[in-house]
Amino acid sequence: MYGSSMHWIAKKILFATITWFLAISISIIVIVLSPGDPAKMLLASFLQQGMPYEQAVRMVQAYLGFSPEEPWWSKWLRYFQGVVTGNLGTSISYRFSVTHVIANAIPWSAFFVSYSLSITLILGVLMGLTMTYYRERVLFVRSISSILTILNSVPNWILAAVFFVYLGVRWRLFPYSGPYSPDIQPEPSLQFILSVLHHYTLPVMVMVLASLPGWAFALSAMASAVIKEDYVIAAKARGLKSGRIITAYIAKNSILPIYANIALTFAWLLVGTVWIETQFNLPGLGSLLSVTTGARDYPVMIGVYVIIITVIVLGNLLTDITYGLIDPRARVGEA
Amino acid sequence: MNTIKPLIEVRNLGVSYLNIKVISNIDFTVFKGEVFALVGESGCGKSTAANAILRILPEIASIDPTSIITYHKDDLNSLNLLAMDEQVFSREIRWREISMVFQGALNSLNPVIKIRDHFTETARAHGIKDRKWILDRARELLEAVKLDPDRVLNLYPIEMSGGMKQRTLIALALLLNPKFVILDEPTTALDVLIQREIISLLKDLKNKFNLTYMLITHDIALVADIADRIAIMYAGRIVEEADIYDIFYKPLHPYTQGLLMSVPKLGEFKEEIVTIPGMPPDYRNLPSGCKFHPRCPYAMDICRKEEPPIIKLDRERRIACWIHLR
Amino acid sequence: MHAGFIYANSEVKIVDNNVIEAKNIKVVFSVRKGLLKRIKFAAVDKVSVYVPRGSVVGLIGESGSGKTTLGKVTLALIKPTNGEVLFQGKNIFKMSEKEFRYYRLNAQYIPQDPYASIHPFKKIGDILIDVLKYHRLANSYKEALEIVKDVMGKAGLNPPEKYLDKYPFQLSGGERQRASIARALILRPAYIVADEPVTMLDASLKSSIIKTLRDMLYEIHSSLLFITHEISLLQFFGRNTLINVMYLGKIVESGCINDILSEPLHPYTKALIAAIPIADPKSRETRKLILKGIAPSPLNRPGGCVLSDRCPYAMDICRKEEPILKEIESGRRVACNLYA
Amino acid sequence: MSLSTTLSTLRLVSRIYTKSPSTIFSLIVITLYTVGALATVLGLVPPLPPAKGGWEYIYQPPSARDFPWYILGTDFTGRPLLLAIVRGISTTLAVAFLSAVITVTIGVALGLISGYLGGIVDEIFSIIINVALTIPTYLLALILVATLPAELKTNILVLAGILSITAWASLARAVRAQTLSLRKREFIDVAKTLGFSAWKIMFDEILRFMAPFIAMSLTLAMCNAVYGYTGLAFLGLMPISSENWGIQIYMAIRAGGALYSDRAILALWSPIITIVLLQYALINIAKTMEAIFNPALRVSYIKGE
Repeated sequence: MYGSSMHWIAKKILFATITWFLAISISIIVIVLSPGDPAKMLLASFLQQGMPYEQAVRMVQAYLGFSPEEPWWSKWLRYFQGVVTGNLGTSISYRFSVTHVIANAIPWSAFFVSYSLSITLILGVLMGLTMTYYRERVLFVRSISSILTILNSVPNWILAAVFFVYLGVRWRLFPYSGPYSPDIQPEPSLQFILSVLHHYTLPVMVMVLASLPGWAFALSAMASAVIKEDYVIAAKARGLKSGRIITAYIAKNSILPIYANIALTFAWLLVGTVWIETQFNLPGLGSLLSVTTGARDYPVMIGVYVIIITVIVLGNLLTDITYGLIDPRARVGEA
Repeated sequence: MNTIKPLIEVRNLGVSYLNIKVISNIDFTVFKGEVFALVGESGCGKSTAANAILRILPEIASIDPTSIITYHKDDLNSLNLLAMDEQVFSREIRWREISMVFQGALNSLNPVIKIRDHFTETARAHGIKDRKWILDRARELLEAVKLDPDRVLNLYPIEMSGGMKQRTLIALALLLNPKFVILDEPTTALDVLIQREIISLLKDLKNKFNLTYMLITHDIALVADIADRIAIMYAGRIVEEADIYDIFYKPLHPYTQGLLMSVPKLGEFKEEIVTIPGMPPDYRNLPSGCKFHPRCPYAMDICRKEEPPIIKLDRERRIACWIHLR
Repeated sequence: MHAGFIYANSEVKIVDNNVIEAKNIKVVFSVRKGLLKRIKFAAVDKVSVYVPRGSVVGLIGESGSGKTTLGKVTLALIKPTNGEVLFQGKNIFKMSEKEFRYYRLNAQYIPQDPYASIHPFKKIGDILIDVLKYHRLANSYKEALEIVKDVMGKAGLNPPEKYLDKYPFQLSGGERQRASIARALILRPAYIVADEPVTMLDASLKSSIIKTLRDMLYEIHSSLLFITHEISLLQFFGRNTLINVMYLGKIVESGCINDILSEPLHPYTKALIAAIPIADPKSRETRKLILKGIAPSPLNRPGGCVLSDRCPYAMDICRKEEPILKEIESGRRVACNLYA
Repeated sequence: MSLSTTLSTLRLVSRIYTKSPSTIFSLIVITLYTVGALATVLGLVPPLPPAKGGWEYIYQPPSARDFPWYILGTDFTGRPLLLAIVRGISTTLAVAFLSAVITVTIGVALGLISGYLGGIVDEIFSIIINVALTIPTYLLALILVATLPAELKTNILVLAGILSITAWASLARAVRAQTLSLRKREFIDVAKTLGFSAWKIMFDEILRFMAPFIAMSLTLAMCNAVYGYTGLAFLGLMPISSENWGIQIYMAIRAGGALYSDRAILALWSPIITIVLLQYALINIAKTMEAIFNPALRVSYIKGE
């Protein structure tokens, strides 16, 4: 069994690698083939600045890693070579290597996304189970689900904008700009950590509120199906207490089928950072992407894109493997 | 059977689902040490009656306030199960006194926990904390149902065949040494040979652990194999109740007769297939008078107008039919 | 009696007279075991079945015996790994498009589960009319409707007008199964496979549905392969009905039902018949278990005879050599070393 | 379908929509938006007046001038805000609808063919679906829109295409999974023995079974496209235009001083409410699709169970 699990994990890793390779390759090819090919755009902007053609081509090559004169497949190969060797080109606005710029941004986004993800998951499970368990209290469940539906129809960036304007700037209830208080040194001290948590209150609230409804609805849909299953009735007949029935029966059986959705929620939150980090002026991959997009800093844009895809592939792989290990139904084949 | 004492007495039991009455004030008694069978087609209310005894009806169901289910715990204590506090009932009656064997083909075991956990959680819910005692008892019972305890305890339900699940459910039902076991379609959807094994297993266990069974089934042939007394249900009513031999050799109610006739006997080749005409009734729209009259070959005027009461013909025999009330 | 109907007769063995001949069928499946491993096993192993024209043939077996798989092979729903299925003398897997179309319309299916076998979003009337319309078997909607009403009436959906506009969820299990029968017989096929058509229904309904099926069958002179685990149901088709008993992908015994019930030869058949519950309380002590243990999954078939691990009469040779299905008396074949 | 069945179906649908206040509300919202979009397309809505820069023209308070267009005051270009919002409906809905159609067509076709045909086709399609699943639509859309030449950024078809670039993937995966399980159902076996072609089985039997789900997906795909279209504009990736609601919000915060005064409060909240109402209505309508397309639910819905 152990050996077979290792083999299975190895196979999953291989598939994830292929998916990653194809996802990056297809994206790069789509980007260089699109009417807005970055190499051409960059070349045009250099030429506009009055740079001689030869020099402009060399500059583009230096920044992006590929030249505007190459065919698409050669651009793709050159760029991919850079991805594998860790060289993603040079940032036009920061003048640093893209790898360096991105490396500085990753920890912030990692913290922000995993913090929001865990709160979303916990709250979503609690709300989904509550809605199912107290389904006889029609008024209570209806009001929760109406609130969630309304929340579901507010795009996360609108939520961010409204919270920023009102809870932040106008009413001064929470900090609304920067990852920590400017008068604190960024060092591993309690004071620093508290300041970071305080500054992330609004952004995390936005993230959680925007992704909570989907997760809670998915869970309550599963749970209301599970609660009608024979094994739940049988558990009741055996005299099990409702606490045990909720945790080991309803919760476990409703979370497992939608376990894979965790990876989707994760990807969704990661993309959400583009708006939310930007709105609250936080460092991270999202704000980096939106700032460099504004500045037409193509090397960083594509670099951030590649990193986000990589993180998503890793997230999928992790959910996939853990799911196979925790759900007995994944292990037994269909006859 | 030396002295016949009642174990459970159901009086005037009525159950409605969303104001539709599915069990209409039925009475029956199960005596200590017997196998009592409640037989009828799907939707006749037999499972609802069983679930009412264990108080596991769905929320949309309501039991008539006049219903009484008396459980004779011992010579001194008789309890009205329907009047008990839910917590007390759950702790002291469910599974400790009365348990149930669910249909194994259904999804009655939690797919994401091991068989071992099914045993431990059930014992713990009734205040038994001694893990060693629980596992020893589980092993003993699994052996009694002819399973390999060391293997089965570590399996997930999905890793077991239908027959294994059914045996496990039987073992689980006996965990807390109950006196009364409700068997809900215990062989339905199992293969013929496994059915046979389960039946002989149930007989052995009954003698070994001094059990009283109430069998819920639509399979009249299964009843012939194991039951002592039978009540036939139709449209939420008991239409005939008698000793097994009376039912099979001297059926009185036309429905009972039809039911027996429609079952093929092995080695009997008949050109004409006898069937009960028509369809089972719809609860939203029950016929007037006797509920069976639209399908009854002997229906008379009175059958269409008045519902026959259930009367006692002799000591062990009851019937609700105008033909026999004259 | 219905004219033209030939009772199932084991003596009818003229090849031309078989509607379906499945010869030497082997079906290998692979299943996932654990997270990665796949295991191959033979669900049906070198089995032959003949369905004579206008007769009923029974296929008896427990779950895992391969009876459903074999039935589906004769309907071209599963392609066998080995072997051929002849329909009126031609291999259905090597037919031209035109021939296959002819076979298709002549080989119909009545599945087990009345809840999964009818499209839940279509009205019963529309489903039946659609079949005629698709194959242009009616000149007008009106004509199609007439045919549909006629078939529905015969299938016991009376009056048909009441059922035309019903969705499956508005019908009971028995009514659905009647609709399923109507759908299979509307094309007046030469060959029908009914896979446990009444298993999921109440006992009192079973016989009335089989009666309907039998009457409709007689009327259009079709042949039927009746797959079931309840031998007693086949008694409705007469004492000469040919039955085949399957165990773990093999036919272990075949013959007419009367002979098999009165004197089963193969130990598995003996066990099966001894185990059948009978609605007679006096016989309760006569039924006993003959075989040891429980049927292994088709993945772990024993070597030699498929029953060698459970058979009380097993000899050394049974564990080594697989007995072949041999005719031991007219119309009676057994695969057992006891009769070799 | 005869007239009477059409009428009875319509009656059923209207019963479903009049069942709860939120669905009535959603239906009214969608009707209003559709009327607005049609009016714009048919030229019944006046064109926007030329932009007028200068602090005294922009973010004016409501007035009765040119009733009703100045009722919400003026926007960041000094144009009537209500008129700008109404004129934005047709483009937004067109992009959303086109994108939803593209998403659902690709998703259903890939999922259905992959799941039904199986074999090598399925293996290849599965890889394509998996790859597309790992690429978040709005991430790739952001890069593509950012690098796009300005003249293409206002092309409805280009935008719809970009907004659905990988959006079909999750639908394709769901359709494939459902097809795989439906393929094993007995009614599909029966359809085969009845001699129906693979084409008919896929698009009449299986697709019909999934109709409620697909109708719901179409509505939700519109929802997503509205999110992407306005969201990318909010990031400042679209050409500055009065008619884009995302840009109205962006300008109200960045340039209009909504941060510090109430002057631009209408310019901030009007487009927000416009977007949220549309999303809310679409989500509610999506929920009713199950009841419309599934006869079992339809009947119980009407009986009020």
